Amino acid sequence: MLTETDKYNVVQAPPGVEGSGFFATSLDKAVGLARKNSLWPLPFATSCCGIEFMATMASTYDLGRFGAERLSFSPRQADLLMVMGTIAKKMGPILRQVYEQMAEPKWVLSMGACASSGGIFDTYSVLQGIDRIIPVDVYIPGCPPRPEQVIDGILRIQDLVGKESLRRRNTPEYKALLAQYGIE
Amino acid sequence: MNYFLSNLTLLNITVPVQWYLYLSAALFCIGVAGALTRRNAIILFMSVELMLNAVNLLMVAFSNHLGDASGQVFVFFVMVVAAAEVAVGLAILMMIYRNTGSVDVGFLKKLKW
Amino acid sequence: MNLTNRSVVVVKKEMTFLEKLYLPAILGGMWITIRHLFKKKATVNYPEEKRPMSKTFRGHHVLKLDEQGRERCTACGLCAVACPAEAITMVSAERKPGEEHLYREEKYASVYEINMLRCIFCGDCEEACPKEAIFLTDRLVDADYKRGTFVYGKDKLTEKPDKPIDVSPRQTKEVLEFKKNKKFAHNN
Amino acid sequence: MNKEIIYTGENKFIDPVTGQEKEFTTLNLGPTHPATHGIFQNILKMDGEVVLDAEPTVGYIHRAFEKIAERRPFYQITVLTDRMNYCSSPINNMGWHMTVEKLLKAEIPKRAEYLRVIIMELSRISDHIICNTVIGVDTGAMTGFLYLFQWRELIYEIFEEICGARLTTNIGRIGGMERDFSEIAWKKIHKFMDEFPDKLREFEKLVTRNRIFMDRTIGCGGISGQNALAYGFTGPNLRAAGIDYDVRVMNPYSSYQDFDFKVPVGTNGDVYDRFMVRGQEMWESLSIIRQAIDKMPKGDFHADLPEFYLPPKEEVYNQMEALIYHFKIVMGENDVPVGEVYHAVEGGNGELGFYLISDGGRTPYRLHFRRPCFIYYQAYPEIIKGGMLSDAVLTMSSMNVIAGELDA
Amino acid sequence: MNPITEYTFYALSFLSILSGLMVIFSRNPVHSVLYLVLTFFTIAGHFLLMSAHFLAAVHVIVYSGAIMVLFLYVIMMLNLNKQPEGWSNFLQGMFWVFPSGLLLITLVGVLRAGSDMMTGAGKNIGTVENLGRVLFNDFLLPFEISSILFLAGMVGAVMVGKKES
Amino acid sequence: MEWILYKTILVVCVFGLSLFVAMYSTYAERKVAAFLQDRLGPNRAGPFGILQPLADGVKMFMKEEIIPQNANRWLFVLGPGIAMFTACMTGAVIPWGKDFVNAEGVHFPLQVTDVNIGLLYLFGVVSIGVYGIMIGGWASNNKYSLLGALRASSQMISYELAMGLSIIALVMLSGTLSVGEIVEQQQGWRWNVLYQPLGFLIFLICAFAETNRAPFDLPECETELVGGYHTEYSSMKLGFFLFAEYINMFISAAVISTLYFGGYNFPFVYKYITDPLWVSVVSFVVTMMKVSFFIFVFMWVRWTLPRFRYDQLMHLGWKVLIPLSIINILITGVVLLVRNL
Amino acid sequence: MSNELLTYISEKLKAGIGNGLLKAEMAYDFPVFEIERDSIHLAIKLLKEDPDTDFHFLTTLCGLHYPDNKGKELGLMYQLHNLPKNHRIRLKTFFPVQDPTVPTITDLFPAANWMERQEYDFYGIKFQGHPNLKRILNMDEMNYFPMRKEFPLEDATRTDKDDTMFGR
Repeated sequence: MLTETDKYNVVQAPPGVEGSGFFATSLDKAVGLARKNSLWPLPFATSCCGIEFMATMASTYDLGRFGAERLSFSPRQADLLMVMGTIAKKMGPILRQVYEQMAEPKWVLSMGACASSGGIFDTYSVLQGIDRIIPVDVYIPGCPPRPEQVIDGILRIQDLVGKESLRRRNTPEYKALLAQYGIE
Repeated sequence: MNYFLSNLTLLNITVPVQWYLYLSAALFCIGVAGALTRRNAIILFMSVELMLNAVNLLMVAFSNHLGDASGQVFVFFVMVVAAAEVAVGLAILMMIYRNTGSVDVGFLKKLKW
Repeated sequence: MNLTNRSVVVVKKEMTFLEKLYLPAILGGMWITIRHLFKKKATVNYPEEKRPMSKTFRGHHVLKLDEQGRERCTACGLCAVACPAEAITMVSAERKPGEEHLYREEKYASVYEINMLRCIFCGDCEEACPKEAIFLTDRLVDADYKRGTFVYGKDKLTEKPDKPIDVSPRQTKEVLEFKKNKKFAHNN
Repeated sequence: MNKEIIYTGENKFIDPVTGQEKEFTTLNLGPTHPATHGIFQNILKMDGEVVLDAEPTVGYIHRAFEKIAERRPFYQITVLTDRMNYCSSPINNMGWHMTVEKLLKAEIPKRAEYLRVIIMELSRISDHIICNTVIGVDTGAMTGFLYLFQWRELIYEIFEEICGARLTTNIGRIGGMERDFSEIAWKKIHKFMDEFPDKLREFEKLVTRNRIFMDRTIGCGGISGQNALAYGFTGPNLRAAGIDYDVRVMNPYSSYQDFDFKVPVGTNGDVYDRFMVRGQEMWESLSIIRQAIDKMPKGDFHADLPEFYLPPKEEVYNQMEALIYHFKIVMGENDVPVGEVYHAVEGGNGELGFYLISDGGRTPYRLHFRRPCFIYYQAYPEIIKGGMLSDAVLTMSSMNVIAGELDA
Repeated sequence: MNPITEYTFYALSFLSILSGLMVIFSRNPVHSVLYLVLTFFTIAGHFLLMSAHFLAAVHVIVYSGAIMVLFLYVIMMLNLNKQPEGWSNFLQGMFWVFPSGLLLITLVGVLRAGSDMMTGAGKNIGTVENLGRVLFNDFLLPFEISSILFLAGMVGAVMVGKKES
Repeated sequence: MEWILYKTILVVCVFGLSLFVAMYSTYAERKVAAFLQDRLGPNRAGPFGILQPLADGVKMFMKEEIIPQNANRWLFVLGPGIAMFTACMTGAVIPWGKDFVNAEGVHFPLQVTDVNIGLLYLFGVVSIGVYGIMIGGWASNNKYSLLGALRASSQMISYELAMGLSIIALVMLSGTLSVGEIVEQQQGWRWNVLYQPLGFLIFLICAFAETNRAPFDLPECETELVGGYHTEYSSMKLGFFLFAEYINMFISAAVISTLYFGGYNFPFVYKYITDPLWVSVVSFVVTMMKVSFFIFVFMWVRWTLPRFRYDQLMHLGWKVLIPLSIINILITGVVLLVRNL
Repeated sequence: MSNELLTYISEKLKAGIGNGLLKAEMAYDFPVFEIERDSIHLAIKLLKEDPDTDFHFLTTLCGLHYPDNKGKELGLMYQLHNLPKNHRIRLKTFFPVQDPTVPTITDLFPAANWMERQEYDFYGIKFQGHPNLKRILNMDEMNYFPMRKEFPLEDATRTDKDDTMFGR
């Protein structure tokens, strides 16, 4: 694994201001606001949903309005892993590796039936939902979802991002969540 | 920073040329040592560049000392020669690498392969 | 190799002198793009304004009630069979006396669940339904945070008696015509 | 550099030009590389920027279509075919329907066939839009992609109006269409026919005669006609190599013989040829649609196939007989002729064949898809050998390899 | 003598010697190149100190901007950092440090002998005009010859680097 | 002492200006791209998405720093630093406006320093800039990055030559290496672009190449090299690289407008304005307008043209631009000679 | 026309491989020939290289599995196409599941390479002489051949399905 996981560049709360002290929350808010308006997605597009994602990026829907038009294909630079399309069992380890290579804080959006649950492909070769290997923050149903739904999903993610405390990524709960997936 | 550099002109006071003698001697010797010790042809090359630069430094120092621009003009020529040398040298090096897969000068003693 | 007499070569690979100069094509391209700078934008500001969607769009399912607010579904199971994703689960139950105002037929689905994450919105269930009970609508299924929330039960699927969902655009003219005809028991 | 490259060690090879031993580097192109729009992996052996060899790995979205098809009744296979070449799923749908109709020896009314032609040609346009604009994106010109995509969006709207979905359409039924085109759909089709040509012309002006683009694409990733045939190329990629094989002309289906259209061909099968052939095919498709609209016959939009085509809903609601048929069709209990049949349609990428063996059961006994992508993608290493990395990327996008079709 | 100049001189000299040493002691050729670039920068600094502005700029452009980039390019392209020399070789090579050290001592000794050369006049000889005048009057022939040499070098480089086909 | 204070303030101002313009160039880039593509572009962060660059900045600042394990730590950090540093240094010799002359007749130049070898200084700094990319790409220990670094360096070297040669013609014309003087010579309509159209074109193309902008964005070209030299970078180190690119673009635009488009000169304007303060302000505004226009040209071209291939890029540089610029020098020389006879 | 083609090609084949031709019939649209495994390569070579037949295009190739046909459980279908004349034929060959080996035709059609790998992947048919016979779509670690009829389709780990009522 390439990530140095012991080094999180997350601002620590000042001493004495534990919990939801005023300073912490307003900083949280500002940073959350910034983060949510600058979600750079990593499109992990494998199949049909990828085409619909193109439609979302295109002029008619324009994901760029949310500050998310800069696709970063390098996992290091991405904030949002958008898994779109069938993830076969052969692909699973790669998806997981991409997730592990992403820099914290990172979010995962599972778009479409195949990625979220396997959809109609209840077969020996298809992973029945990517949440078996990586934690997912938002699911979008549909096969493929309409761009409207994708934008809805992004808005949900934005909500999540905006509300997230800066310290969440250091909390034991978060570490437990990752440990559940066997990701250190 | 820029201000500082530009205003050095205004000070217009130079250092004794002797110091430059020592400095360039030291640099030259470092170059010699590098050329003698390292077997990587590229490092060797760079040591030669270092030696040339030591000489450059000295020439500028003397030119400044004597108030004669010829020294600086010579530095100019040295640069030209160095650039030409590097271009040809690196091309040769590339060929050597292409043919032998190594830039170790020890490898070249055969002169024919 | 010419297999048909219809073939026509469409490629011209030689460049004229002007084309070799790069500039005319580049300037032409830039002229095209700059004109778009002043055009009306194609973007729909989605959450605020919505793009008109076809009435026949296949989105969120609805379990229709009949005119008297009774569930139409009789738990025949055709939709579940027709579902390529096997997303529909139902448990049938006998209607008890006194429940006639709730269920139309003697049998009904006590549990009717669609796993929206499995569902591919192909519309086969709608087509398979012989009782006008399940329809897809042009509403969209919301994104959500937890996987478990996507199993939609009857609470989310059944239409509210006070807020009927109009599905008539999805039905053929003949069906609508037929529904006007009061003499068929099915239609009351 | 067509000479065979001899590898002499872990990462050494003999340069065919100089005959010296050299070191090569391996570059892992994919599976999540932006150029591999779908998902496949190429391990490139590179000498600087020059590609010596490539080893493609596929199967990253293998979904076992052929296995699923053995477990699903005939009508449910339509949704599977949707997800094969998802850029032009209606063609797949109709190919499958025509295969079953061939098995059933069903006669389809002309109107249904014409409606199918319109839909198929629309989806061919949408397929070629994706491919051609993505070539643009891979050469770095993003803008053309966004211009044409607006009109692809309009095609989506037409499909949505006709069948209720944008991309994975599940359009049509065995025996015809599930419903006739609505007024709005016709209006949108006319709008598309009126407005799209201008936009297509604009896109072509943006790139086709631009020297940067021409330099990038001409002579890059070329393949000769003979080689292309040997590698099983079909469709635009074969036509770009100069062989005018088009299933629509050679084995007309769905009344394609009624229409007059040209088969555009290229010369040596390089990226520019593919680009131009696809571009011209869009124009031909437009002309076919126009002819179909003009000649649209009156009549029924589906065949009389009581064993397979669902009876009208109003009859299901009140006639016992219709209800029984309805049940039988949905449960898949109807008798199907025993036999085997192969039917091919001209998909977005070439001959899309369905080889169906029926043993009379409710599901196919065996259903094999001839997926054009799968077959011609194996020539990819051969094609890119000796080119540069950028050529490899462009070649990949110009071949229009759709991962869903490739991996089945 | 201005103390600022003096301190600058000391600092630059220290840096140049240090980085010069690092050039030959670095195990990784890329590091060597970068240290050499640093050395060149310090030398350019010295040039500035001696009011040879033009020369300093040209020095940076030619050496740091072109020659060293070429070196770096070649090293990166050939991926030479993977070929460390063995330590035994290195130690063997270190044997040569003594002679060069001796050379240094000798040089310093010789130079100390005539230790009277104090600073001269800081005339403004480093300007572009002045240099150009000298270059194109007194040194016109050498200039032309060197340009021919340069051309020959370029042609040679192209010829040597070309793949035989 | 006041002199030093003034210069310090000026340096800080130029630095801040570079940063600010670069920041808003990212926003402008997204907006321009969007408008050229019939889209709206970012409009959620603040009114019209004005706060978008801030959001990006804060986000990047708060992101986890990843240094790949087998990367060279030192150089990995050094790379973006050099890129940023050199990008910021170039602004020093550009005159941002006419000198402000106060009542006592003391000149307050709007140029950090007018060294007599200003052009050479520019060149020197620009030629060092490539080290940032090379070091960063090499230290990442990633093949894509390495390829990007290699492409960057060869591209830089090749196009610097043509750029230098095109400038030489300009220097022959103006007879000085000082940027300030070159601007002063172009009063009114006497812009150099009118005397040096070919040189300007060559310079413009080379400026595109030197700033790694499309159609010459091979070092980072997304569809081939993922992210090129910055593939492995995250957080603010990536930000530095991106920022450096935009600062370079800003400076290039400034250099183009100073050298070829008369810098702060604009016909007829200074006839009517006499108040020294206003002269300075207007001249600054004029400069910035020209700079903005060229920044827009940079973006416009990027979102229109396809990109070159590596060998075609080299071909263009060595076989087209360099001969052209030599011809340009010849023509200039002949014309000057004839005129002086 | 198809019937003429059928007789014409059967004669050609009979002349070439003799008893190797087991059956020749029309199936719906194409002539279908069943050929002994040992002569399949020869038959295809013949059909390809004979200038009269000139079947130079391999349309597709797929595996078949009939578990009930003892001794002939596994099969292969080849579909050949002569483009200028627009003739299409189908060849079949069957062999026991215990010995699933067939000669490869990659030497005749490069296109057969991946098709054969796919059928190896699906059915475990071993193509003798294939340059690179390994799994193509599935993972290399897979230890069975999923398209054979006895193996289940479903992923055993699916949890969100309750098929007590309508399960298949």
